[in-house]
Amino acid sequence: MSFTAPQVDYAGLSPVITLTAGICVVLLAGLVSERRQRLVVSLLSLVTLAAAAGLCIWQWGERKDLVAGALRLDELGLAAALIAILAAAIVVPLSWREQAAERPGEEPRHGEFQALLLSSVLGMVLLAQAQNLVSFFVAIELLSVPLYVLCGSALERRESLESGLKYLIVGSLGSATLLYGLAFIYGGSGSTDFPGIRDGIGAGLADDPLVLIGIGLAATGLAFKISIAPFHQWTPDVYQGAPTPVTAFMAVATKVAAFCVFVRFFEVALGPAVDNWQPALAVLAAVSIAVGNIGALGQDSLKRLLGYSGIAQAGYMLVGLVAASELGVNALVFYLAAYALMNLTAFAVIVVRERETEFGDDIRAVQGLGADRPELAWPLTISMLALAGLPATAGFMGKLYLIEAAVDADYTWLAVAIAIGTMISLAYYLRVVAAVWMRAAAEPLGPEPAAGMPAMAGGSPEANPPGDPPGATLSAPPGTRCLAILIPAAALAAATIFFGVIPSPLVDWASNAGQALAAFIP
Amino acid sequence: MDVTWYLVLSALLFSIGAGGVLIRRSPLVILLCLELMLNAGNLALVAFARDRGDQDGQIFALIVMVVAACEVVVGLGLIVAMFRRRLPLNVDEMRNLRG
Amino acid sequence: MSATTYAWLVLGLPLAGCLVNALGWRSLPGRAAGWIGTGAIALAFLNSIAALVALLDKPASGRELTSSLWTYASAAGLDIKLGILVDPLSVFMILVVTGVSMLIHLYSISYLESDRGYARYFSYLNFFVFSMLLLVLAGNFVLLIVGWAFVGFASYALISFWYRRNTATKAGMKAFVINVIGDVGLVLAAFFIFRELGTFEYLPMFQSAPQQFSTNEGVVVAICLLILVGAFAKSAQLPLHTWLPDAMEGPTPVSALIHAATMVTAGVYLIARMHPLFLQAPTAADISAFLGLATLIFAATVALAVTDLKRIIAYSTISQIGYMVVGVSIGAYAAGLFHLMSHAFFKALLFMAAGSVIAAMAGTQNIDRMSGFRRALPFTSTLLIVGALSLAAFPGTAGFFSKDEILAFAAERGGFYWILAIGGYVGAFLTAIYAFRIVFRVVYREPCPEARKLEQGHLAHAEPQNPMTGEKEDTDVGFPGPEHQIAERARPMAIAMAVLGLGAIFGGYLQVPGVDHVLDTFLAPTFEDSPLHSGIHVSTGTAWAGLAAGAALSLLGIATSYYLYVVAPQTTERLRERAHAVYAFLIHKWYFDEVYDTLVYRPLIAIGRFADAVLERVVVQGIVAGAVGAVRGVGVVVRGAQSGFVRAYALLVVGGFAALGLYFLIVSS
Amino acid sequence: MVQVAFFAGAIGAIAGAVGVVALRNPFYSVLALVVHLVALAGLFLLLYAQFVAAAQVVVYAGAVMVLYVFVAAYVGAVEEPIWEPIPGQRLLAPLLAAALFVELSIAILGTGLSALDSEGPTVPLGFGSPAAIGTLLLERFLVVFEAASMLLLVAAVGAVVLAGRRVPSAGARGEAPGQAIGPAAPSAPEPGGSGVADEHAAGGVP
Amino acid sequence: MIQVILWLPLAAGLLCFVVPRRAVAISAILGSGLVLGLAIALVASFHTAEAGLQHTVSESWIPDLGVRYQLGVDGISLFLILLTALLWAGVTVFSSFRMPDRRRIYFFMLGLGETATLGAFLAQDLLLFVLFFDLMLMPFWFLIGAFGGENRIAATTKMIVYTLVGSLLMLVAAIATAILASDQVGQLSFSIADLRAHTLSTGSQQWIFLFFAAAFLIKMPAVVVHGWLPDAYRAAPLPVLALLAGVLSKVGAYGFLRVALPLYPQATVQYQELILLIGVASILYGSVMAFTQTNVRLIAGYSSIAQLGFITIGIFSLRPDGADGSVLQMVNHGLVVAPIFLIIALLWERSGSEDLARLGGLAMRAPVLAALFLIVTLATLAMPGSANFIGEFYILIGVFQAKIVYALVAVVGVALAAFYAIRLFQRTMHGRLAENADSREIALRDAAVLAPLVACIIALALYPGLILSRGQAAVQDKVAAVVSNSKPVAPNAPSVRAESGWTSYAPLGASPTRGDR
Repeated sequence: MSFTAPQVDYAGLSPVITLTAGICVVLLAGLVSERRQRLVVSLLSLVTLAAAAGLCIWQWGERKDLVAGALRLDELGLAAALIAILAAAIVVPLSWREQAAERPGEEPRHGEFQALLLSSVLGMVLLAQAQNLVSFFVAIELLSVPLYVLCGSALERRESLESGLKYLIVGSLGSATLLYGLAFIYGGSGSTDFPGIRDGIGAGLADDPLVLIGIGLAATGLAFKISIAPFHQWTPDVYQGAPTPVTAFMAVATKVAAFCVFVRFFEVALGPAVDNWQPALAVLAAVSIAVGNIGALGQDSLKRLLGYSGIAQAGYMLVGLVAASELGVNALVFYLAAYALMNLTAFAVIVVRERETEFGDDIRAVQGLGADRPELAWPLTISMLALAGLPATAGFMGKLYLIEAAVDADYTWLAVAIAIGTMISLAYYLRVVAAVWMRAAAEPLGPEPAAGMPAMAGGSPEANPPGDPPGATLSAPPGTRCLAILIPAAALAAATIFFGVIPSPLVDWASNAGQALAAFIP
Repeated sequence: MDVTWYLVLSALLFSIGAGGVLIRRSPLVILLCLELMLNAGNLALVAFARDRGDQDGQIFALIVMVVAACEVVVGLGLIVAMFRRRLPLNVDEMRNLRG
Repeated sequence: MSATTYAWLVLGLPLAGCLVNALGWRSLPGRAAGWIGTGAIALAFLNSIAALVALLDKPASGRELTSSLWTYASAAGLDIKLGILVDPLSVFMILVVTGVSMLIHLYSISYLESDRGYARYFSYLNFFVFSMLLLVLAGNFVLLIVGWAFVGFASYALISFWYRRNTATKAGMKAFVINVIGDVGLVLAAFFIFRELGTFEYLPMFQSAPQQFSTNEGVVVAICLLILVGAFAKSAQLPLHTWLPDAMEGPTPVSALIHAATMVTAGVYLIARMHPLFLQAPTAADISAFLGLATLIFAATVALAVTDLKRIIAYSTISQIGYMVVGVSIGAYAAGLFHLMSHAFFKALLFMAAGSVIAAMAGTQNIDRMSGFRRALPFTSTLLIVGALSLAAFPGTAGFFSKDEILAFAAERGGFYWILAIGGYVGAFLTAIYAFRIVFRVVYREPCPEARKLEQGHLAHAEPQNPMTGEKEDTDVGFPGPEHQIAERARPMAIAMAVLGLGAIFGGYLQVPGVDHVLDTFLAPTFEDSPLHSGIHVSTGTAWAGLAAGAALSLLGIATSYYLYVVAPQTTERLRERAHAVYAFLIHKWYFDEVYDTLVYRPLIAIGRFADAVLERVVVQGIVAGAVGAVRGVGVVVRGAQSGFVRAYALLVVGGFAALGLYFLIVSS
Repeated sequence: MVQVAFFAGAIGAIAGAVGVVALRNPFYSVLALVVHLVALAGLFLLLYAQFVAAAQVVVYAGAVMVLYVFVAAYVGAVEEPIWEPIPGQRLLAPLLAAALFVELSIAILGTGLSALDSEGPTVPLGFGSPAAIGTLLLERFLVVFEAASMLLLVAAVGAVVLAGRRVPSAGARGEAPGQAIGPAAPSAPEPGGSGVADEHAAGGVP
Repeated sequence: MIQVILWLPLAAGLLCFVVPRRAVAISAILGSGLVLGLAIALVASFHTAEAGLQHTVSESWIPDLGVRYQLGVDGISLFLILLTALLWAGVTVFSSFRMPDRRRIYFFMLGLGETATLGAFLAQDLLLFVLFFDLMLMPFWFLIGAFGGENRIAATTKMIVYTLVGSLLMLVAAIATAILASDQVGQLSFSIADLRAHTLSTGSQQWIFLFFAAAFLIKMPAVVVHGWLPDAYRAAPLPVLALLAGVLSKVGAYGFLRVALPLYPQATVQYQELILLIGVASILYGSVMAFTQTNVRLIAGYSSIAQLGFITIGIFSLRPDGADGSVLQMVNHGLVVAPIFLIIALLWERSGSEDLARLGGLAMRAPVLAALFLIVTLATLAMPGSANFIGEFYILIGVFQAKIVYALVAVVGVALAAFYAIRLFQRTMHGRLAENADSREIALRDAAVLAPLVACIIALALYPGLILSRGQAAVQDKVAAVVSNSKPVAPNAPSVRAESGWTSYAPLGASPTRGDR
């Protein structure tokens, strides 16, 4: 059997290669360097991410198949990759004093932590570009497996382990379902390549039960990844339990990559069956909007609140997919970018407050922030208002875009659902803003934290040797040490406003992504 | 044997696996049930590959094995970590996060 | 200068006085505010005379002049100008208004001397005169409504002038609200007029009315009835009269000016002004006339029973306006206006005299407590008697001629209008009785302690108190003034009363049947389009017959009164006991207030409470609560499902897929 | 012959699967899974997937299952309680599993793909052989192959992160108090041990 | 120029973060004062006779979505802009004497609110309008929530959620309008002028109109959907409330004129009676509630409901006179209701209460305050002679000629207004001095805010034609859009007219029999 080496386009693959190399280097650096590990490793990670991002931008505008059609290089994938890289880059500083990375009594694990983070990014980049069922599946696993680990990596906290295991179990269930669906689609269409599947289904199989059940299974698996109701239930629990930087990353990047492949898979490969899956997804979107928004009401844990909010936001974004039009894809990509900006900002603030107060991610942690820490209060406010979709923020523009796509696709009722969902969502987003600006700072819990209180209140292990009461570090001077978080948070918030007022650059960017699929979408 | 037989068998295995996930409480056994589901997928893939005379499905199945192994490793790692923390190895008792 | 220029000046001077007093309230010394106010009105009066002279210079056919300052509002087909109409009717009215007002201002200079709200008082009073003049001079319906509302407001402001008195503020509110009801009537009338005639200007309106409307057409009757709502509200005619007796809470000169002499006669003016419309709607005119008749008898009966001096006069006013309404409604325009004038004289006089008496009583208004001021207040007593004589239509007084002219016209018109004449005479009889009830109670009999003291030169003094409730006044703000002024001691009061007394006696000679008809002639250009005015002439014989009957009834009434209150004062007691029901009926003013309270006020409040308790809480907030509850309910389900059991989550995933798969299977078939 | 082999394999697979789900002791469940996997490998052979079958036996039943056995032995055989805390789960779970099976079967049986009702096309020699698979992996599925290797690396790192413990080198924080008192033998955790000590518990990589 | 007017307040608000603490108020006052000056200049340079837009700005903004940055002024928005600038300047000055704790953010939010409100009045692109309409809520939510009274957070959240119910539906409706219109034109555009050229089919107009109507009615608020009002009014700081009632409520009514009438003419005609019914219900309900309340804020609040009911029915008389009156009345109501709330603030400072039962007698040593209050009260109850009267007069005459029944019922509201307004004045200023109350004359600085407002009321009373004459061309244009569009396009237009016949009289001269006489 003769072996012919496949044509490898190294330029097109360069982001992937960079990330892979970066992972190895970071891992090694983590092993080698002991002192100043945090600095070295973070620097390497950031360089890797920056290089990958730069290469993505360099490749912007290219549209071609890579390595025998396993991957597709186009703006949609690159856009998702860029967002994922951005999220990772923000999360790196967020993780600096995370217990998952710095365990008391042990050597720091920044190397492993960030290597896992980077491998998840690698998975996302691959996923966003995947154009083959096999690469699709392996990429989604490459994305998920590091996240399972990261979620459970704060071993001291029972919640972290719980969230890791829950994520693993439900996630594997989702993977298995997805796999089974992919198998059926492969069986039905006889191909593993997306264009091949498109041709196979296009040849009169759009109504075949085998293919359709496959679609249903695949949709279930993907919906699980982007936390669409009723496959959403892991989301709040895992978001709350996981270390906050991981949550931030998971909330943003996973969704981006999964949505990207969702779009590519459903609109390219399953395009011919659009009339069949469209209504089902529309209903899922509506259910998600309702469940997410209603579930978020009255949540005291900010991470949990954002988890539910993420479910609702996923519902909104699914509308862009349901529209099954270029406009819809544009809207979706735009919203993904906006969503990344808004959520990362919020999580950055939560991380800072987690370190500063003993309330963890409870809403009390941000009470009175407006008076005490305006530099934190403003980003959080902007992000909440943007998530709520108030005008002059990127969130509003995103919703506008989505509603336009929905109406254009004759899914006006879905547009109304978005509107109603937004209304409900105001109640909890504004509750956070109200806590920030309109309430006085919460009273500290007292010198001894209540028994059973998760030990996540303290600062870094250096400042907080075991045995000291956690309260001792509460008064650690805020500011300088959080600068690495504050500056990105401020920048993200500014971007949120900027793209709310002058959305055109982002709109153009998103519409490039939409045009990449133009050939496949009506 | 018709390929359909294999497929129905795979569906049955898949359902058994899914049912196992739903009723078993030991995380270890749940992982086993997930293996069952993945293997059911593998059977379907290989059967379809046979049906199509196309080896992509077999490649897919191989990759799935890798994936399954990875999930198992991570899952077992979590189980060990929980065991060390003396957390009960019963998913029903992991209920700190809810609401 | 033309008549219109004078008219503008007539309008402008009181306004200027009002503004000067309002803005300079802090810096005006002593009585300056009073003199400024009075001076402004005096100048206005002079200008009115000048306007009269200027108008008389013109030929009879050219005595309707219009003038406008600027376009008030003009858009979308409506064109409302700030314009006035100067014609004999309006000139007559401005003469009466400015003349009487001038005297009452003069009276007030002294009467309110010690009041802390002195400048405010004159500011209000000038504003009232301005409003009243605006009302009568207005050249279109909208401006009329503006003037109409302004006088209503001025009336409100002056009734609740002593705003520390709860009774006063309540009375003010009542007056205001009823007046606004009247305004609403006029506004609606204006809408109909605009829709039918396309204009608000008087002259085009009156010219096109006969062409546009057929007699008794529904629309025109509706217009006239709506106008009557306005007129009756302002003129305190049945059934909108209840505010006037309460309005006596205001200072006495205010009662004299607004609630006797001028404002309340605005309704009469309005009916006269709108006569071209009423001519097209005889039904409405008849309704008006009979309501007037009902009012005049009703009010006269109540005046027999009430004991508050000012309220007796107030009911008398209601009753007398009834005569005027009857007059202008049946076509006796000149007669009605004639009575308006003479009534202004004698009623203002009566109030002034009453004010003097009340001052002597240190604020007490109950006539049961007064007696024998004959010697203590000789001047006041004399003029009180003069006023009462004129009110009772004693032969030769102004009231004698003017009242009988109306009744004679009614008799002449014949048909069922005879009823009006007979009713009017019955009323005249009652009028004579209650008029002299005042006289005999206040002037004759043994002097009361206050009178006796006064004879010795000591003016009674008491802490100011609310005459209605007996509540002590909040003297912190000083009003009503702690010192009292009586005509005997205050020259301005005396002069004003004297002039009015002359008018009350001799005013009647303007118009004596068979002798002269000055008013008739003067007003003719305004009313010449009315067939009633030109068609019905009361013959001198009929007129004198009527006068004779009136004189007889008047004398009989005075005699009866003399018997009841002087000869056998205990008769009234006995009557009161024997006919208790009748007495109660009268003393409760025929239960009008109670009926309104039950029929209008309480239901409204109840509706409000109901709205607050049921609609607001249940429906409006219910919508909110319902939505929130629904969301919460779903929230309970959603969060309940989030049980923390990972297997339950898996179950939902599988279940979700099962549902999805079912859908896809269904689609596939 | 083929039928017999199929049914034998199928029965083995089903029995293994049922065993996994039904056996109360996790250790037995693991063994049942091994049976299942071997049976499946047989079925793969019937489907001309030699390499896959081999991998199944060697990698899966061999390596992965050993891991399972180790862990099962490590954590001990804890029997699950019978009491079902989630209302409805006991009823719904089998019901939904059955529904799943029915739906999938309908899809499989109802499909319009006529090829499924045959044994499949005649395949060329070498179909599913290591050579063929290897060629494919390095040609069409090169990226997948590389990604899978990354995945394995990640899993290894993850396992270390979760289950491993690295002692800091001397000087860094060597004298951290928790480390010294941590129990050395985690395989026999003392019941009721304090949580604080537990956090620093040492243990080897399974 | 309108660009500057629009963005200056926001810039001044941002400046508040930069300048030293002491200069915060000054910068805010300067900003709002400048805007006021520019607004006056805008009025001065307005060409009265033109129906179209003036001072237009049209820039590409989000071309992919068909959204343009289009601004313009016409006779309808002209005086609303002036009103906004005036009230904002007044409130800024008024607030600067009562400096709140966090002044920077307070004045920033005020500035943001002004920009948003002006934006809503200036926007000529449907989406831009919606954007500003929604944006307006944010600063007010904030101002109430951060600076308000008891129970403020719940109240303000209720307000914003409730109001956004309508606004978001409106967003959907606006987008639907553009998308459906683009099916006809082939090009997506949100420009109101473009959309007007291609009206939608009757069916789509109906639901879109209802969505818009919901937004506008909630914003005003009209009865049944005013549930947010009592709580929000109770909790809001009074200067903010002055703006809320004075300006924000007008945006709803303005929206009807700007958007609903021109874009959805057939639906407007179809739902005319429905909206009239709501308007009349608002009038009656608002009035009745106003005279049963004892909280002075709520009296003013419910009276606003009633007044906005008048404005609504004026617009939906679908006649130029009624709509003209509404435009005038919008300004009038803003001018009177804002001083009322400022006066309530003064009353509160004097007596520490906002309950009628615990107020009274405050006129004693405060004649100037009493006089100002009296003038405002009289204007509120639309005393003939005030501009409010002319406004109501026009409104009612319009309704009267369109649907007489509604006018007759609405007139009841006029009488009720007299009752509650006078009651408010009397119970606070007259009567015995309440316990703990301190009758104090108005301070010069407060007078400096109130007196100009009252002067505006008086000036308008003398010459309401100022507004009427400038508004009428634009209003005529909007109403004509309904009248001309509703007839030929709507297949069922004749039947609509026939159905409504029982309430409407034929206009003068329409019936041939009249000429015969």
